[in-house]
Amino acid sequence: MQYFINVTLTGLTEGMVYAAFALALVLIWRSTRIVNFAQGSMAAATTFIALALIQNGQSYWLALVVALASGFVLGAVIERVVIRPVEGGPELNAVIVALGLFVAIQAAIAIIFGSSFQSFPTPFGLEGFQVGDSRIALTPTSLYVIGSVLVVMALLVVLFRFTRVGLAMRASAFGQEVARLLGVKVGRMLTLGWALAAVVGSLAGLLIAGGEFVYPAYMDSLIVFGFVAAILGGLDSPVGAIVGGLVLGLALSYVSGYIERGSALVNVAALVILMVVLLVRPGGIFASSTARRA
Amino acid sequence: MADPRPHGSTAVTAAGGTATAPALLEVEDLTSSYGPVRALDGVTLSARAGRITAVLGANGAGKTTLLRTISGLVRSSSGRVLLGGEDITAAPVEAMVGKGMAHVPEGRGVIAELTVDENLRVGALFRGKVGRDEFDRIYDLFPRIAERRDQPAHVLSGGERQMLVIGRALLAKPRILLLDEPSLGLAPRIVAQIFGLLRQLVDTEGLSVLLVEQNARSALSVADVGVVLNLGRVVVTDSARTLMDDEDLRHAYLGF
Amino acid sequence: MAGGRGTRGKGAVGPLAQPSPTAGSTATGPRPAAPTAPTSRLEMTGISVAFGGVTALSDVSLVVEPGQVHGLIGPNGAGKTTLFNVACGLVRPSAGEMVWRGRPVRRLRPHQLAGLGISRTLQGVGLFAGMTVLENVMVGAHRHARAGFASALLALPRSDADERALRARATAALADLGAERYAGRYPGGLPYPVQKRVALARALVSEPDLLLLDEPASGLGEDEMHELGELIRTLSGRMSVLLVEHHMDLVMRVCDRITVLDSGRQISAGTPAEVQADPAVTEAYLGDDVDVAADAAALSATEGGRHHG
Amino acid sequence: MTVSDLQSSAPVAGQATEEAPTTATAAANAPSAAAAGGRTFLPRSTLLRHLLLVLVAAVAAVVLLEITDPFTNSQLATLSYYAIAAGGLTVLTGMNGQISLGHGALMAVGAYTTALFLSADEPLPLPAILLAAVVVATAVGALVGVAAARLHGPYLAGATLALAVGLPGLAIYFNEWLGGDQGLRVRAPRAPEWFEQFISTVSGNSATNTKWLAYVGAICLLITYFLLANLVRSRIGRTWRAVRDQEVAAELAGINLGAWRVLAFVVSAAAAGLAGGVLALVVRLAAPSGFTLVLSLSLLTAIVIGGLGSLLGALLGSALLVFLPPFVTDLGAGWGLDNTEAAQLAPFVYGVVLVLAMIFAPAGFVGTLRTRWLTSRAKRSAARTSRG
Amino acid sequence: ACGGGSDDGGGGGGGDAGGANEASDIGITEDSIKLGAHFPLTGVAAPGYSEIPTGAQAYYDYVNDAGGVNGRQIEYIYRDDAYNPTNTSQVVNQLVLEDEVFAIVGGLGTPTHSAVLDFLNSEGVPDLFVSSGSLLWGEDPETNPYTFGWQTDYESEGKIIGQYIADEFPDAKVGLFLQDDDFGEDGESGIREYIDDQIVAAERYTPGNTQIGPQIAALQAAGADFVVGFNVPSYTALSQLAALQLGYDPQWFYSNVGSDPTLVGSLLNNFSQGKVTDASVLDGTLTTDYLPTVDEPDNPWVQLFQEVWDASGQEGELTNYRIYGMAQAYTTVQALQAAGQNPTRDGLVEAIETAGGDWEGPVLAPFRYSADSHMGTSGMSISRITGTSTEEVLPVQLTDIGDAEITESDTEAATPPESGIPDEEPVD
Ligand SMILES: Nc1ncnc2c1ncn2[C@@H]1O[C@H](COP(=O)(O)OP(=O)(O)OP(=O)(O)O)[C@@H](O)[C@H]1O
Ligand SMILES: Nc1ncnc2c1ncn2[C@@H]1O[C@H](COP(=O)(O)OP(=O)(O)OP(=O)(O)O)[C@@H](O)[C@H]1O
Ligand SMILES: [Mg+2]
Ligand SMILES: [Mg+2]
Repeated sequence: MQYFINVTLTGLTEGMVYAAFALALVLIWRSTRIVNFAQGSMAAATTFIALALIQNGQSYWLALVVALASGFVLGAVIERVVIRPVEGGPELNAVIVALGLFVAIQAAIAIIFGSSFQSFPTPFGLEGFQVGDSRIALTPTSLYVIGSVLVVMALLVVLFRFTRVGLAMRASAFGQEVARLLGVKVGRMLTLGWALAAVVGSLAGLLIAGGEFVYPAYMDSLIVFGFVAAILGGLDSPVGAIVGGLVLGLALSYVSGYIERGSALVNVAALVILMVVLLVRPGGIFASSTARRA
Repeated sequence: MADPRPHGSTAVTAAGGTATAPALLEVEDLTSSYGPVRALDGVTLSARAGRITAVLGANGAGKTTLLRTISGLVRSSSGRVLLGGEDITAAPVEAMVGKGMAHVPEGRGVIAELTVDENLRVGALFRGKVGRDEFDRIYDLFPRIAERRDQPAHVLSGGERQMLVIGRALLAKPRILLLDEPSLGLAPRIVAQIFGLLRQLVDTEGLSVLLVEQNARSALSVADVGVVLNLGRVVVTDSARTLMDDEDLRHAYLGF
Repeated sequence: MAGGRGTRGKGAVGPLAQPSPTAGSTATGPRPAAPTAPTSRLEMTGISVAFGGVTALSDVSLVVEPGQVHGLIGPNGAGKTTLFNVACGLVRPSAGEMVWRGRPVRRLRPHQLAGLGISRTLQGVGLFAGMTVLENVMVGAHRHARAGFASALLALPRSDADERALRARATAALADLGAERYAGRYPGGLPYPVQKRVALARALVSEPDLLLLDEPASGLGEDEMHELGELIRTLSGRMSVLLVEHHMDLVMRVCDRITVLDSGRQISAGTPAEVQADPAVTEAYLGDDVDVAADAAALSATEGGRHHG
Repeated sequence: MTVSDLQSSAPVAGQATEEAPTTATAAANAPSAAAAGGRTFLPRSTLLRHLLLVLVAAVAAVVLLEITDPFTNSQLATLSYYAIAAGGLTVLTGMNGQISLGHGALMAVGAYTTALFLSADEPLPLPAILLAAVVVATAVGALVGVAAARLHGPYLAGATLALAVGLPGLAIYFNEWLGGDQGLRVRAPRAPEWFEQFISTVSGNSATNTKWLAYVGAICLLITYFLLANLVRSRIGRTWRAVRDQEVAAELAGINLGAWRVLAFVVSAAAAGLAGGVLALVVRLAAPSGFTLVLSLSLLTAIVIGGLGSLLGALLGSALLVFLPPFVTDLGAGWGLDNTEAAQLAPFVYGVVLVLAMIFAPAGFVGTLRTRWLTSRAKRSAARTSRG
Repeated sequence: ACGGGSDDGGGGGGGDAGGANEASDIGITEDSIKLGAHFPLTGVAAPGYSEIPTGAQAYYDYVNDAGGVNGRQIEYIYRDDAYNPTNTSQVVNQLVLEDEVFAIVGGLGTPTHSAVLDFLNSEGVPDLFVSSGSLLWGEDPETNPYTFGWQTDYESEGKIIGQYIADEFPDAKVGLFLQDDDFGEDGESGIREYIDDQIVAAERYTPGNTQIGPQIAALQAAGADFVVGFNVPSYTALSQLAALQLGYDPQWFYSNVGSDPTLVGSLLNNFSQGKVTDASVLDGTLTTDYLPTVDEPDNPWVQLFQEVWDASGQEGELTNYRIYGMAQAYTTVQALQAAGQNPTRDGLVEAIETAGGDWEGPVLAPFRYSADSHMGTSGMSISRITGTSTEEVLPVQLTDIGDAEITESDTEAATPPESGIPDEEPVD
């Protein structure tokens, strides 16, 4: 029983990490219709900025704020400089630009910060809570992660559902020309979308890094699982990102914990889960209605 | 039955007043191209305040391009566009609606992924806070889309989409409305209703309309002034009445 | 419906293995044999469609007699396109039945349509942007293709011959509509009426027995519309036509019978003259006595905040 | 109908756009042979024309392989498997519009099949083994294709991405059979007698194993491109493009969307399987770490940079993948960077090149050239008519 | 025998004794020797491993400054394979065919290096001192005559650990935490030779999957109070973290690969800004050694390597990875010296087979090189981590794969030569 609880809790925490990453993808998708494969590298970049500050003796919280701010700037600059020229073009071109950024930023991090392991602190404890006479796999740090992710999700839901900016961002994403004719400052909205997504991505990067090793490629495995989580939930839905992340995190934890040599099956399991869900719902769990065809 | 014009006499009075009304929108010697294709070739025209100016011409004459160039979606290679005396040739597209110009593009520019209501709200975004009642009046005008207000716009029928974009443009409360083939795909009753509505707004509210229509007959029946484009050039500008009466001209350029 | 199966190429796999009902008669030449009088009849009875809570069609019935031009009119959102979609298998009706050539058609999938001898144009144009006009039309002739995957893979002469045949068919169809000079062009930059003609050629090249036209005249000028009318009349010598259109003069001129829908229900049916005389139609659709003034008054009540510069 | 009127009334529009739409697929949209028509200097028969091209390419390949040094030979062998897989992906993504981030996994299937067959005590002849690789990969591709046929855009991307990381995981789980993380070592068959004779008569060079593998790769490449080009230029290719451009219209023309999507997947999986087989021979190993996501993404990159939808583009894009990183590394070393710095420079430059290429040549090498050419042709013909 | 005697030392200016330097084989010129290597310099495996070649480079620079080997400067080219066998095959092709190196030295990784094993052996390129403890490199010299292992293989390591547990912790319930590949497998089979019945659980993780909570929880649930990890360093940290979460506190024993106390220890100290762990979590953990490590600043080898590293002027600290690279470079220099004044590829292999077994150097146990075996060093010591340093709990044990006995080494630890550069006799 305790084993089950621990496996579940591990899955939950890990799922929230996937969800954090998925949220950033959802945000960018909703605001620019681009799947940002560079998200991981961008987040790694800001995490390294935070790390540099922390190693210089600054507090975690200051580093967090600076990282998020630099995420905002990085996202905005990237959108303006390299994404803008391919926006509205064939969608694959944006994908390739994102891949190029992914590779280039990661290489730049290695060149600037070196490619060795470095540890990244967390402001909260790493020891599980005591329940009865044993500890469970839920730590103050995991609560911090879960809490932050839920707050971000709530903010996103509010942004898109209730605010004028959210509406303008979606309009810009779906119909640039129409939105422009209606007076929406489309360029600014796209930039804002990237900037905000980079902030969320940076937060995800920091949460993931907390208490673990960082190195230039530390986000790589998350890109895959984060993307899978976002797709599972339905790329358009912030709530879906959370649900997708949790489903994935829990499922993978059970596979890993209850199948002999299950750790080797984790990637396969992700594939199977995704395929099963998409066969039933080709637009993800929280897909909006299917489009009218003629 | 085919004449949706509500008041037979309107055109006459309007045409009579054309000369005196001030030009709200002036287009001077406008030229624009798609690659090697010159779609507009030195177009000069003006749309007067409180008038409906119909731009007519065969398919491919450059009517759509004219509207797109005016609102900045296509950049002109030469010429000027003035709105109320202000040079807006180089102004960004998104500034136009704030200057009082609403452009309803050809081909049902709904944002398919947003709901009907969100589509309308996007149209009102630039105005800041807009009361619910204004939305309700648009819905009253087009009850078909009212029934669909919380559904994504992609489920709408062709004509319903057209209603949505026209309603959305009205919500912007423009000084001048650029309409690109508003009757496309609309039932005759709705066409009549919309044209009648335009006439009403022009007459009572001083709205100005630059109307591009394929359907020259019904366009002229509601318009004050007609401008005929051919191969990207203005070939005739005259009062709608005169154009209607000039059989040679109608045969030559308007196909009826 | 038989006949096609035996003529399939040896190498045919998967998608190429669809039955081709009219094989044999048309396989040899690109042009149809001398037009024979159409004999195929479409009956739709009691069709109902609901999308979520919204009823788009309820209990609609119509019959398209062989060689007839049947008009389908009605206000926007009345369900005309939806009825087409039912006839094409794009939408499953919740009730009702469709009988084609005397046989009930159930669980129709759109791609089977061409094989059944039914063609349709889309509201708008729906051309393939990345393909030349000729290729666009050649796709329409898909069901006449004989060479299978294997001969294409190995570029066997059979495949070339097949391509030549399709090409000839497509060229002929374009020529019929006077659009052959655009054969090598891409649709994107073409004048709208030309695009519409190409779309029509694509529908006609498969030599259907029933043609469904969804607003073929929208966006056309008077001249083109007139020509379209003539064309539709000519076509009816070879096939039945079901036509959705908002241009009343066209509809009245070319249709043999007309069905009028409003809010998913059939409100009138009959000859053009009968329908035109039906007050229900006038009220719901034609709108002679629309109270425009009242509508406008409703709106102008909101005009308080208008920008005046 | 009076189209003559239309034409005369719109001479400007008449010249309108001889050019293809400048989408990323600009390169893909060369009309099929029958639809293009009118080229006199090449045989009219598709078969003869393509065979002629293959012959020319084969001669060029022999010349290239014989005048270059052994290392370039080995790079060309590498190029061949990238280009084979990219050619298949061109069919899927370029012609049929289905994005796949998982072709590396299908290559893995081919590679493992090859490795397993070669590990037999008395292995089958090489062509049979490569054929087996194709068959197995095709089967897997059909399965994936069926699952993927209903998916669109990012959902398809996500599913194939999961495939890319998931499938190689099976090799780790079934380690008894598939060698686990360490993989299966491949003992590539040695060059046969006739090959040595052939080389010594052609160029007098010695027929090393590296050279032999380069030739095997080149032969597979030529066969694949011959077959793919046949498909592309046939009704099959046209149907794929129709499905890509306008689903509903295609369906109404009698095209079963699902089946044709699966067919595209199957064809591209077959190419990926062959590519995997060649990879196994050239790399001499089939191991999960050889089939990372990076491989799948590189393939996609290659076809987009080269010019989406064009086989020539796929080849050029693959060449970029193979030749750019060592070039940059050597350049870096030339500037006095140490080996580590030079190695880190390579991915950086690669990434930057991708970004710049997409900004400045959005239609890829081939697409951009094609657009240029068509535009200038349109200009010329416009000039001619205005004179006339 | 080593360390003395010969008067034309490798360290001094070369070339006057046995005649003139000649370009005796590919990669050898009158005044240079070209060596190649492949390492993951970018990507997921780069952290740590990418430091190894910098260490080797530093040592070669040091030797070159002292005149090189027989007057030849060592030119060391290492290329990036990103730990992807496909790339390995390409870069090794480049090294062999384009750069025309004399030998490949220290290529890293089991799957990566397996991709080039056949190629190097069929081309007759000496493939020295592979940086991996797989049995592939030395077990079968007949098939792979040009390939030599270097570090202690994982199976022997497992045996030594197994016997130690059997002797010292006979009542322990042992859990294994294994990387799911040949590394974990070989280690497990070695351990099981001694304490099969004590093992209560064997949990495997797949590299790349960082979620190992379930595995650690399973070890805890199985009641293991002694956990042996055959894992890479990042998983040492992850396993410590997971155990910390669960309040799981067994006796840990990490195999050599996974225990870099400086790395892991300092990391863990940092993890939580001292909030949870003020002392190293690794305190009291057991591990094995076949090389001196940076936390032994008094060790003369470490002092030598520190000097070499400082002299090289490269960025960064001296780390255990760099010591590894330098030690490997040291053995390489020994081999080159043994190959004689005008070495050939075959001569080099022969020299290692003949003399390699006697070489002394930083490694704690002798190599097993002979005509029948190309396995690397044969033994390890066991030590306990205290703070950031280690104390030996069991002196160097020697063994071999299969059912070879474990014996205690009776030789004294070697000391570095005065010059810091070996001075081996050429083998004829
Ligand atoms: N995006 C484009 N690329 C190339 N040529 C274009 C493009 N859009 C329009 N054209 C060409 O420019 C000319 C003018 O087109 P425009 O759409 O302005 O005509 P129009 O009068 O609106 O026609 P319609 O009545 O068919 O809407 C036509 O010849 C058309 O083919
Ligand atoms: N997939 C769908 N989901 C929800 N509602 C739909 C869907 N398709 C159609 N409808 C609704 O069904 C009604 C009928 O639509 P349809 O397209 O058939 O109208 P139509 O008669 O063709 O109108 P128009 O003349 O404007 O093209 C419309 O109100 C439309 O909003
Ligand atoms: Mg137009
Ligand atoms: Mg309709």
